[in-house]
Amino acid sequence: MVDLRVTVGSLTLDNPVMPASGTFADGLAQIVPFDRLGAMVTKTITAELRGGNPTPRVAELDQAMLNSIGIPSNGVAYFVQKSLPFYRRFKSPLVVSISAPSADAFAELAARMELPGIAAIEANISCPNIEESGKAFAMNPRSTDAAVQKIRNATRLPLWVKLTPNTSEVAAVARAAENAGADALVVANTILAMSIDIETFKPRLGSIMGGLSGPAIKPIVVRMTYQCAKAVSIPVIGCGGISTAEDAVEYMMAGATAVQVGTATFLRPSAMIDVIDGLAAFCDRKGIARAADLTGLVRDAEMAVDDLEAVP
Amino acid sequence: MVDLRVTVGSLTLDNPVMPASGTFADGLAQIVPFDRLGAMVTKTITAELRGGNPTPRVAELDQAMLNSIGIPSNGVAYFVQKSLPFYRRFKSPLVVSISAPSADAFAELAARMELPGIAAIEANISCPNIEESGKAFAMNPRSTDAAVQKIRNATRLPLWVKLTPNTSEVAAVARAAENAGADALVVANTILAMSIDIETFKPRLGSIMGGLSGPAIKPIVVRMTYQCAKAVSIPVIGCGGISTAEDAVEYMMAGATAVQVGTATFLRPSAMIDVIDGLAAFCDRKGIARAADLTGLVRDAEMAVDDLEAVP
Amino acid sequence: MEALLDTRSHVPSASQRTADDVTARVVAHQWVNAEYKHLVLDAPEPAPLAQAGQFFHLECPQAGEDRPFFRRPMSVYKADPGKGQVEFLYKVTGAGTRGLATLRVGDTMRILGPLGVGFTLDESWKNIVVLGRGVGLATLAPLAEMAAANGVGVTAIFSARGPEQVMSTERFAKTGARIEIVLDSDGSSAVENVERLLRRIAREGKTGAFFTCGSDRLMLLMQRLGRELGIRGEVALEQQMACGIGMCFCCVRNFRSGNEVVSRRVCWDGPVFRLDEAMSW
Amino acid sequence: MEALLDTRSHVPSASQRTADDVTARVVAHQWVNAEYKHLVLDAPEPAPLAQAGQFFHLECPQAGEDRPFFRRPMSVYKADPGKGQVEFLYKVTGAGTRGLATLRVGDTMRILGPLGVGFTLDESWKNIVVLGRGVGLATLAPLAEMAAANGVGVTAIFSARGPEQVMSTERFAKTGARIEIVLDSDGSSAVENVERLLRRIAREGKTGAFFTCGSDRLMLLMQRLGRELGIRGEVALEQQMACGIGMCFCCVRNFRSGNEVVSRRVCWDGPVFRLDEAMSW
Ligand SMILES: Cc1cc2nc3c(=O)[nH]c(=O)nc-3n(C[C@H](O)[C@H](O)[C@H](O)COP(=O)(O)OP(=O)(O)OC[C@H]3O[C@@H](n4cnc5c(N)ncnc54)[C@H](O)[C@@H]3O)c2cc1C
Ligand SMILES: Cc1cc2nc3c(=O)[nH]c(=O)nc-3n(C[C@H](O)[C@H](O)[C@H](O)COP(=O)(O)OP(=O)(O)OC[C@H]3O[C@@H](n4cnc5c(N)ncnc54)[C@H](O)[C@@H]3O)c2cc1C
Ligand SMILES: Cc1cc2nc3c(=O)[nH]c(=O)nc-3n(C[C@H](O)[C@H](O)[C@H](O)COP(=O)(O)O)c2cc1C
Ligand SMILES: Cc1cc2nc3c(=O)[nH]c(=O)nc-3n(C[C@H](O)[C@H](O)[C@H](O)COP(=O)(O)O)c2cc1C
Ligand code: FES
Ligand code: FES
Repeated sequence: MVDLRVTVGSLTLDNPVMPASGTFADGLAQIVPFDRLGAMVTKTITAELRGGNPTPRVAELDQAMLNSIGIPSNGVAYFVQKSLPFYRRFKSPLVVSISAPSADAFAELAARMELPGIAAIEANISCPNIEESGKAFAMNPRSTDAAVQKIRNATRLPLWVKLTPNTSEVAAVARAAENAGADALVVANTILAMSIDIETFKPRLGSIMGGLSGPAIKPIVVRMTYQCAKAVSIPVIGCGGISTAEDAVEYMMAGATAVQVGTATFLRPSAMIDVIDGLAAFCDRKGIARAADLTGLVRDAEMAVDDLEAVP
Repeated sequence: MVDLRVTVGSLTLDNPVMPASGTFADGLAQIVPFDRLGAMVTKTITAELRGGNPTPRVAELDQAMLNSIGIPSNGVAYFVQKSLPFYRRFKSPLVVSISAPSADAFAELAARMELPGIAAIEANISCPNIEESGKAFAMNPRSTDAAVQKIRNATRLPLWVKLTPNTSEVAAVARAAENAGADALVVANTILAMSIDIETFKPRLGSIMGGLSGPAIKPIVVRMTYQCAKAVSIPVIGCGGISTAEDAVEYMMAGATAVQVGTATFLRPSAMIDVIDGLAAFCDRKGIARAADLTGLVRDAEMAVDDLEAVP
Repeated sequence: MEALLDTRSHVPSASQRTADDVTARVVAHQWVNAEYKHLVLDAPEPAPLAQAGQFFHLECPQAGEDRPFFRRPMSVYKADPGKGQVEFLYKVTGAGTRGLATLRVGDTMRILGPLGVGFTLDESWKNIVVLGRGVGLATLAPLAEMAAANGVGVTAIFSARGPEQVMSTERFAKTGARIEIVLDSDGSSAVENVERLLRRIAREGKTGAFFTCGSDRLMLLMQRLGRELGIRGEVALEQQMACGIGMCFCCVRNFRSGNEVVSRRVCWDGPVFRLDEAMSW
Repeated sequence: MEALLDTRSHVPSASQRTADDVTARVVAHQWVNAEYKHLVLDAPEPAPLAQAGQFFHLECPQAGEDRPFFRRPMSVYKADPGKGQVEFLYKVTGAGTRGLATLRVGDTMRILGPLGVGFTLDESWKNIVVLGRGVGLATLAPLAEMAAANGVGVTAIFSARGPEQVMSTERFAKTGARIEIVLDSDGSSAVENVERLLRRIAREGKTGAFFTCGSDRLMLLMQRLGRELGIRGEVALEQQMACGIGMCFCCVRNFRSGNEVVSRRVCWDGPVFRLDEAMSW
């Protein structure tokens, strides 16, 4: 019997598989037994009420999804009254994803999360920072540091920080988050992209650009997971294009302690369960006793990453 | 009859289609009539002799190619003696891609290119800058400015500057290149990525990380092309995952004046010719008289890019 | 920005719903006319328990160049718990439905459902009017049967391009429904004509409620007449879907709710909505 | 970093080559044993003009989960300009060859070739030895026929796991070649045994030149013996390929050239190389 447990900071998860924020909600409980998940992660919530983006909000591309949902939100009060009680029924730890337009607002919202049934906070700092003309906090180490420090000081809950792939210095951002007190990193959010319908000449999304997710982005985010895991000593949670156990194994070998499944759940609602079962089967076949042993297993010892050649 | 000509700075091309650097060489002349190409672009050359990266140098992923070829090069002297005479036979303008480890070295190499048969220089500033601990010049506006200014001062040849997609500020980099004197931008090089063979636990590339190309990256690079074309007034040449005329049309609608075809030529050597023919057919069907009219045709007028929402 | 989410919506909660993702087997799959195919599946529960107006999210096979990524939402055209079957009537449009069209008898596919909130029938109504265009009829057919089973009379108005596009008349006829056909080809489908027809039916006292699907124009007509004549109604809406179960918020549409405009998810709060609250799309 | 590129290589220039990407039609496609398939194609020129040791870059169909992205290199197993045909013998290994294996008679596919530099035969040689393992025989078969056609005698040594893996013996036999079979199953394929065999053939004066393909171990053996006995030779090498026509530089291998180690492209400078310059892989 493979031991699937993994440890993310002070939390021990029954297995390394959980949903990605924004791709999970109560409706899935009809199909997936939430008690089998390593954790539950909510759609990002904001303090205030917010509408979302204009439709069309999604487009399907080849092996990828493009979305500009935005963060439509009923606000934190609604979440606490209506959604939280629902998730409290399940034994898997609940991670609440939060977002705010400034470091202070992030801290305020985080402070409101120390509630029964909330196991950890995932700070979605891939969202725009109004103090940096809308650039995501996670685009550079400085604004990452500012936001994470303030959130860290506002809560005793385990703090996961979700990075953006839309940066040229993901490892430096990862270190900044670690130094500012993050307990774990989630790598990463969607990649900014665009698609045009050449018959109608119209962008496929109502807001022109949006975030790319799904299998197509996996090699890029596996790379970032590898870079971040090398750069920090806190756990990294891999997220991007994971739809099978093999994908999860690849992320873990690259250095991830746990993984999040996003878009795949839209295509196959039971994707997370299949990943959990497949992970156990893989470890079994390979004679790996504990899923945790997969983390960082990539055989790169005799290979020097030749930075000067990495980009052709 | 559709007029396929496009103008890139002082050069008029018979059509907007040309190869991407590193995916084109004399061997293709057996299959593709080079005289039909809008331009010819060489593999990046360096001043000095250079080996390449360890094998395996490529991996095939789903709808994508991962490579860490590096820039094996016989040096500029060999290029001038052996390769240049070959390309002189063809009437399509020859664009020589160059790379160097510092801004000064870039300028020196550029200065040696004012030779009969060379129509333009493509400065591959996506390559590592030893003065910035190996970060690519094109990762930030400052080092882009430094390199492009020096190259600009060293040559009277039309200067195309090839950007990297591995940056969070591609539009700012584009503006820096324009201000420093670039005549056109090529958007973009490959995206840094990684893949692990989970059976052997080994990275699929000898140098662990490499550049992702092919259809999977198209939505990301279309977005960058759009952002760059909005940011500058010099022509943008789109490059990333183009394998059909439809892809080329999408790039042009997003703002590209011309396009480069890379990986697709490996899969279908005649890809560029098919794109040229398909472009004419598309324009014909849509009643568009000149291919140049496709540039920037995307219907985004009533849509405000909501920066604050672009990344979910 | 779209409108704020509707916080007062009273749809069933997650715990009150019973969708599942099951493997179904094709038992029949035929062209109905040049554009529409009729698909009959053997499917385990809860699939055959689907109610009129609910839908399924279908995994569509890849076929040649067509590689549909998302699933495709389709209204249940018929559900038979006795036989353990569900049926769909769909128009072959793009990559997904072209892929769907390649399924052969004996093939299996994943279907997620039943999803969403279907039609509500007030048994106090003696008669209802259903007005559908195109594939809207597929959505309304089970409603007509449910009405008949509950002793509610049905007048069904079919709008179509031409006679070849009129489908399902036999199914409606079997329920005892009165059928009116209006066509583009002879001009009878013009809004003014349909309005005259509806007013006539109203005068006959046969408009206990209005139901519509498949046309913005006709929805607006029924809404206007409903408001004028005090007739309640429902409309089944469409919107692009990724998840189908309320997670992604891509399928929102705006609705008039009191003095506000609110945003609701078609997959979760609908696809059937109050006619008076719907907005033109 | 790998070695520097070989700047002194004397292979034909681009203008001296005549490959094309043509559409070929499957005329036969059969399993030879449990692992290998034999593919016969009708193909327009220049395909059927391929020389022994040259190869083609084959577009492999997608099949189910298998979506090969690159083409796959395959040695020409036979080329017949008279019939306008080319043949391949290949082992079903991964995504590409599994896709290839689904081709049916009548199907068409794109094949790029003939590519690379094939074997050279010095007509002054009276006898040559070809030593192949596995699919290496496929590469060497046309060489044996070319030798026979030029009045050069051939001794062919086949190394294989067991008798079931031995292929193409009839084709070699038809050329009049003498055939020796060494097997893992009875231990006769051990390097020492093959060495004894080669030395015996040398003593018989039948080793005008050595040719090998398909095994690193056997290549090293021939190289060592060749050096000791002063016998020239050639080896056909494999390496992963993206473009197949010298553009991408992914298919490099290192070679000993004088006192240097240089890097050459298998697709352009080879796949056939001087035996004495090859390095273990
Ligand atoms: C609740 C609901 C019930 C439906 N019931 C039926 C039915 O019974 N019969 C039928 O023929 N059609 C029905 N539709 C419409 C059907 O979903 C679309 O025709 C189908 O998704 C088109 O997919 P495609 O790949 O063929 O077209 P494409 O245009 O290639 O699809 C591209 C994308 O747009 C989406 N899309 C395109 N048209 C529609 C549409 N009208 N509604 C929602 N998404 C769309 C697709 O799902 C896909 O994500 C229903 C839609 C909804 C929302
Ligand atoms: C010049 C040349 C001639 C060849 N001739 C033959 C032949 O006649 N018959 C035959 O059975 N095989 C031959 N091979 C090997 C054949 O190309 C591989 O077996 C085939 O590419 C495997 O593809 P796959 O998708 O089945 O395997 P996978 O392992 O899924 O392939 C993954 C990737 O690795 C590459 N690859 C895997 N094995 C090899 C290999 N041995 N050589 C080169 N690339 C490889 C593939 O091309 C692909 O890019 C030849 C190789 C070369 C270079
Ligand atoms: C429809 C949709 C909505 C999303 N919403 C959020 C969100 O609210 N907060 C967040 O941090 N990430 C959000 N994401 C990003 C995902 O959590 C995840 O990082 C990304 O999709 C990559 O993973 P995937 O390829 O497995 O989908 C969203 C993604 C999608 C597709
Ligand atoms: C094998 C290979 C080698 C490349 N070599 C170079 C190079 O030498 N210089 C350069 O600027 N770009 C190089 N590139 C990047 C391409 O020019 C192009 O920017 C990238 O591949 C994206 O386009 P594509 O998706 O059409 O391939 C190389 C790409 C590949 C796949
Ligand atoms: S389709 Fe995902 S919320 Fe409706
Ligand atoms: S395969 Fe591209 S150079 Fe050999």
